[in-house]
Amino acid sequence: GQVRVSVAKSMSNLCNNLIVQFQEQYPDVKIVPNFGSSGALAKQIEQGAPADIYVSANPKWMTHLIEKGKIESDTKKIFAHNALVFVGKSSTDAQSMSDLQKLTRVALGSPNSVPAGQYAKQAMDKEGIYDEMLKNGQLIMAKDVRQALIYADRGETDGAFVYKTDAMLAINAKILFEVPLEFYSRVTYPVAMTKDSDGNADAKLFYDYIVSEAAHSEMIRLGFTLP
Amino acid sequence: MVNEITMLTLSPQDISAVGLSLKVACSATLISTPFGIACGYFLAFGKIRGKAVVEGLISLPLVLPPVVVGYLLLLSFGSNGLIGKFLNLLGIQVVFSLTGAVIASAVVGFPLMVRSIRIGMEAVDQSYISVSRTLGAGWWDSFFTIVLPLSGRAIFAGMSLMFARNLGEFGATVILAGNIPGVTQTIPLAIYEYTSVPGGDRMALTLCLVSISLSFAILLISEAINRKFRRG
Amino acid sequence: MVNEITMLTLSPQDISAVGLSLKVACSATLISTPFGIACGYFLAFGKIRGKAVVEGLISLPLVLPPVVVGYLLLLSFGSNGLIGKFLNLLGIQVVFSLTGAVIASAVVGFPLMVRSIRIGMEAVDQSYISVSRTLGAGWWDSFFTIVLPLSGRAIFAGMSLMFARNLGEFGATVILAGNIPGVTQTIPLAIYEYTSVPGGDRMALTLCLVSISLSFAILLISEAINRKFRRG
Amino acid sequence: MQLDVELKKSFKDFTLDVAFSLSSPRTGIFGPSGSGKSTIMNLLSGLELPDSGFIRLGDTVLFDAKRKINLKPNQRNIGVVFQHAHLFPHMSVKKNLFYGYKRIKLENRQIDPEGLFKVLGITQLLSRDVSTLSGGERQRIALARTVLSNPRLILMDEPLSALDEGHKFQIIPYLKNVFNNYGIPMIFISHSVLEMRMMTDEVFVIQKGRIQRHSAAEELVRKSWGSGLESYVNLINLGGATPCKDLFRYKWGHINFILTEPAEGEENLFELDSRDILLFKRHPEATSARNLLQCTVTDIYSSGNRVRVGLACGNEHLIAQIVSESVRELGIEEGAMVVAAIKASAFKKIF
Amino acid sequence: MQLDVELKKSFKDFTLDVAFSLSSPRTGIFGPSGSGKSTIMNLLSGLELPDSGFIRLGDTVLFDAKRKINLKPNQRNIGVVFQHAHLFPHMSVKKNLFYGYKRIKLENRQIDPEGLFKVLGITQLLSRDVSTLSGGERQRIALARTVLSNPRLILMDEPLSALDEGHKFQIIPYLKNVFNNYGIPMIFISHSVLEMRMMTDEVFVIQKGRIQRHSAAEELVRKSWGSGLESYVNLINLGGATPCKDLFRYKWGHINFILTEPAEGEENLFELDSRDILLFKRHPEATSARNLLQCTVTDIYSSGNRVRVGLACGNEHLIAQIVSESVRELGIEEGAMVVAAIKASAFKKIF
Ligand SMILES: Nc1ncnc2c1ncn2[C@@H]1O[C@H](COP(=O)(O)OP(=O)(O)OP(=O)(O)O)[C@@H](O)[C@H]1O
Ligand SMILES: Nc1ncnc2c1ncn2[C@@H]1O[C@H](COP(=O)(O)OP(=O)(O)OP(=O)(O)O)[C@@H](O)[C@H]1O
Ligand code: MOO
Ligand SMILES: [Mg+2]
Ligand SMILES: [Mg+2]
Repeated sequence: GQVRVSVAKSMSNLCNNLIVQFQEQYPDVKIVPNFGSSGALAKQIEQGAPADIYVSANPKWMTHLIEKGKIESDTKKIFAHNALVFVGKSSTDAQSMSDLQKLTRVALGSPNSVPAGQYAKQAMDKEGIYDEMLKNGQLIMAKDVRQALIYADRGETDGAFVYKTDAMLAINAKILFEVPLEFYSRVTYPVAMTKDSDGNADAKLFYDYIVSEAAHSEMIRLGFTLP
Repeated sequence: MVNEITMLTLSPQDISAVGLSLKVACSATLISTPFGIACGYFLAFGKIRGKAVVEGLISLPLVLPPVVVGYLLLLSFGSNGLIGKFLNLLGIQVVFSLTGAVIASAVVGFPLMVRSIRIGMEAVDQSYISVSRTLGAGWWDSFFTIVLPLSGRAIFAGMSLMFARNLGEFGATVILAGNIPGVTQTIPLAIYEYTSVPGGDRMALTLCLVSISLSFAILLISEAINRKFRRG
Repeated sequence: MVNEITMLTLSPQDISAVGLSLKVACSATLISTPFGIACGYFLAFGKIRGKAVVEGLISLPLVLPPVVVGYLLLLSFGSNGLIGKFLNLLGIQVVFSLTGAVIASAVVGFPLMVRSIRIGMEAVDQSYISVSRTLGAGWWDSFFTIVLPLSGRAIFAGMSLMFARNLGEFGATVILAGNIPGVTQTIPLAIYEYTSVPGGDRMALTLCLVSISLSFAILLISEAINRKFRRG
Repeated sequence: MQLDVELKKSFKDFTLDVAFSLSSPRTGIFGPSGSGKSTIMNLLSGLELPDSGFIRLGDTVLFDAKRKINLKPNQRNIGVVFQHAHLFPHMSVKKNLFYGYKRIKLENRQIDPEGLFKVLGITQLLSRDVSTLSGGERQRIALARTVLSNPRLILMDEPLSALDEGHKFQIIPYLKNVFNNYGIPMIFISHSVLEMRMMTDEVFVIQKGRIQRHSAAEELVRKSWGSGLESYVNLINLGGATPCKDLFRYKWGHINFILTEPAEGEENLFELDSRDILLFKRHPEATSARNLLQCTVTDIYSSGNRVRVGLACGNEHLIAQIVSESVRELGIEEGAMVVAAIKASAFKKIF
Repeated sequence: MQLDVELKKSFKDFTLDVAFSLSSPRTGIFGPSGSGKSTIMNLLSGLELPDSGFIRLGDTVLFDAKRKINLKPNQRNIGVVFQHAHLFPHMSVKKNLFYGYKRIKLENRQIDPEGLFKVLGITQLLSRDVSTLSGGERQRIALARTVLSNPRLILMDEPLSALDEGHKFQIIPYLKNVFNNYGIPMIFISHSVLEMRMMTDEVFVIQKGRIQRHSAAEELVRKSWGSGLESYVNLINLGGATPCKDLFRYKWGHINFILTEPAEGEENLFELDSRDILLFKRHPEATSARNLLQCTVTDIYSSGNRVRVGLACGNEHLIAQIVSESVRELGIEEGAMVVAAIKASAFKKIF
């Protein structure tokens, strides 16, 4: 049979690898992934686009779909966790949150639309620097994490808040520090089966596989933390 | 990025993306052409008031961000949408299918095609149409034997413009058709996916170069056709 | 979405986005126009070989996904880029500034403008230029008094096409200029933010309607100018 | 053919309001620029919609505002030849020619294309590119294209006025041949008196959208006299040429003319300016004029200082134009006998 | 004005290779279509670049391939009037007229626009829209536009050939007036013999890109005879008209002509077809011909069955064309006396 998986783009790498692993065990099951931003995927599902499993990078969109009755709510699980880090050139002098205000520019995902940006805002608020930095024009909003990373990587900004998994894509930029866990609520990637998947045994099979320990080694390799 | 151009190889998934892109751009262009010709004709020759409104509507996909266009298309063609419900009855699935990618591309490229065709049709001398009518040609006959050939250059220009635009279409496609490797993942979507893979930039660049070559090829072909039209 | 149209209000941030969009679209269009005219002239009258290559290069931003265009612009205009380094010396900051948004819009809309102008210039009878030269007009004089006025309609059409495209430009702008409310957040970027939040659709729709009204206004203005040109 | 027409059509600052019936197969519509000639043609052919009225061709109603009948141009079976040939630029000469022909039913294809091409002298043009044709050639192709579409009536809207004199007279015999050979009635629109005389038998004169009068084509010229500068031109149909020493003899009724110009065929039209006829009271002796005709003065009409003298020579008629002084000197009056001297070179061949 | 030219220019299948010097202020370039006339004009005016050679106007070098001198069209001070008027469609008539004028230095503005407009009869057109002008009006505006740009030399590339006969002869006197009044030298390009005779004094005949010969304009016609159909046209300059009963008397050297046509002014050009001159051995008695001239035959040349007889009447010359038979009958030979009879109406006014 066929399993349609809507995967948040920040998980595409992980998901692709998991699909390969899975199909070694179940060569008859065809997994059809669809990559996009969490919001776009949610809207597609809301409008009845075919999807059996939704892997989101943003818990809000999962909640939204549950409210709209598109999700088998009892299948909602935390799939993986991620950590927020601050990346930048090695020359950038920033070892902790308290150093940020000295920097000229810091990139982050737009807190309105990008979860990673929300976490970053939380962290900066906690440090009490967000509003001032925003007012001073020190904050550069990106449309997604990847864009924030590009800015830091190319030195357009002194640094950027990104997920640990994204930081591994950087060519020039290094992780300058990990944001302490107490500064932001935990980064979670929820996964759930949709109401549309009703009775698709293969979908259940894949769902069970990715939330099982079989997926753990790959997650760790790519920098995720386990649920 | 620049120092990594050395090795340009395409993965099987890339090749399928190139194939899909070609398929989508070609189908979207070919399917839109009759409608583009009809709209161009109407805007050039139509005598009804409110042409500006029609023109405005046709230009909408140009004005709105492609993502919004994609979302509006999703609303219409989704299984809850008006058109979507109807098409579902016929067993046609638009969302997450190549059909969807074609529709998204067609809608986004349409205003460009229509503008080009309109300009060409405005240059067709009405007298030729009159002559053909008095020679016994009905409206359609005259349209096909006089209007179309005489605006052929403009039509081909419009088609090549639309084709080029389609090669780069991302926003509307990703919403309506999804980004499904091997099914709806065209070149721009594949490029998008590469940006979340370590070292994906080089592969993205390779795909860009493929896009550019394709568009150059189309440009040269359309120039050649133009030259033929100018001569004949 | 449809049943939510009832209340259309704009937040202060939205209003600033509309203002920025207008600023960016107008500046990009006006700044590009001289270059568009120059390229259109070259493509229409130039006698050098390899025009197809130039045309291909100009069309690039049309063929590539806007996000890629934005990335390439970032490479050039960023602080490590060739042009960026130079501009930095002059104290000009392109990245994360309105200037960047204007450049991104200008680059993306440019191919559309040039195509339109080129078609118009190709229709200018060379003889008028010859006559003006023999009447004592130098090249520039002749260009300004003959070529420009005679291709005025096409130039305005190209400008309005570019303006419309700019209103919808998202991909390149967001990369080069960032999405900074009040500084570089134009309508499409604001719409993007709204659509990325559950329940933001109504606000997004309101902004879409603003965009549409703006483009209709431009369309009507350009029609009026056209009519004047046809008469005069 | 019987054509009955009653039409009204208003433009912003022009109103056409005409009613006429015609049965002559060679009818002219004559009038100054802007008088509404082309408008009539557009209405007849269905290219424009009248405000009211009707058009009946034979027993087919082509248009009737009251009965809401309005045949499309392609259903009217009316051919049109425009001032400019409007050859389709994207087709070969051959494709142009057969455009209408291919669109008629097999059983209606009564005209033999080969024959027509020969009549029009365009056989050698078939393989040419449209853009390489001269003005006269283009008009002949346009005419052939229209004739091949087998129309019941051909409208010609100043088909000659875009041509220079040379081409114009080159094409007229072709036109006449076609209409004679194929018996297609036609309406000829022009503002040239000479063209009217050559192409039509009766003429409607139109001015400011209204028909002013309806007369024989010849009348047009005689009556139009008084405008001043033009002189009357005798159009003389002569038979075949017989060489006669180094000149040529032609039959004109019972009389022979000696001309310098040779001609092929049995029917030839020559132009003889009324001012080229010299009148003598008595037979002059040695003169370089080759033709001396004994004539009777039939009528005399004058305008300003010029007088036109109608002459009867056998059964044929001529008009000479002289100055009023000569009338007195020569004692010209109705019934008087005079000798008309015409140089062999005074005859100009039209075709 | 002295113009020295040596030019080569090759196109794909055409090569122009000419060298000439000219000093006459009214020079013609005459040749069939495709012979390279317009190419010469384009090279002279700087619109096209010669492959090699030089152009010297007076003591200014406009172009010299060896010395790498190539003045731009706007630096050459050469005006051009094209076959089609090419009035700028986006400007008013007035703007068109002053386009060149505004671009010359104040101290060089030697021509009074008002006067020129009067000479060309375009004063009342100034406020008109360009698109409403007739062909003749358009050409006059184009001419005025060029003259106002104060050129040292005007090139006219078939300025009349797009006009019909009526407009053509309407504009020629204007042209002549302008060149007489303002003393601007000009080169007139045409393939019409008549235009050449009227507009120029000497003519270069060009064929296939090479100059064939250089001769006086009148020579052109006499020598070109033999092609057949055309008859020689005498161009006769007459003085002012004196009314004489209801006709008009004009002075022609010591002789008087009686014409039907009136004319204003002291200089009038009439056309007299050589075939309109009837020759008699003895003075005919009563005749409708108003002009009887005692002439001496000066020369005789013949082609086919036609003979042209040169006649001397006082100090003036005429050419009559008759048939060879008449030559025998009338005993015409060099030195013989004949009587030439010309009808008062045979003269056609050109201007
Ligand atoms: N479509 C139209 N709209 C407005 N006015 C028109 C239209 N067609 C013709 N006219 C006007 O009608 C009048 C008659 O035009 P028409 O073309 O019939 O004249 P015509 O006799 O054919 O003149 P010509 O000899 O110059 O061809 C003109 O004054 C013209 O301006
Ligand atoms: N730009 C060009 N490229 C190629 N061939 C050309 C070009 N310009 C002129 N020719 C050729 O040069 C020849 C002479 O052309 P030109 O226009 O000088 O003739 P012309 O004497 O002015 O003829 P006409 O009386 O028809 O105006 C023609 O055979 C033409 O095809
Ligand atoms: O995958 Mo996202 O919605 O761009 O964080
Ligand atoms: Mg007309
Ligand atoms: Mg020429």
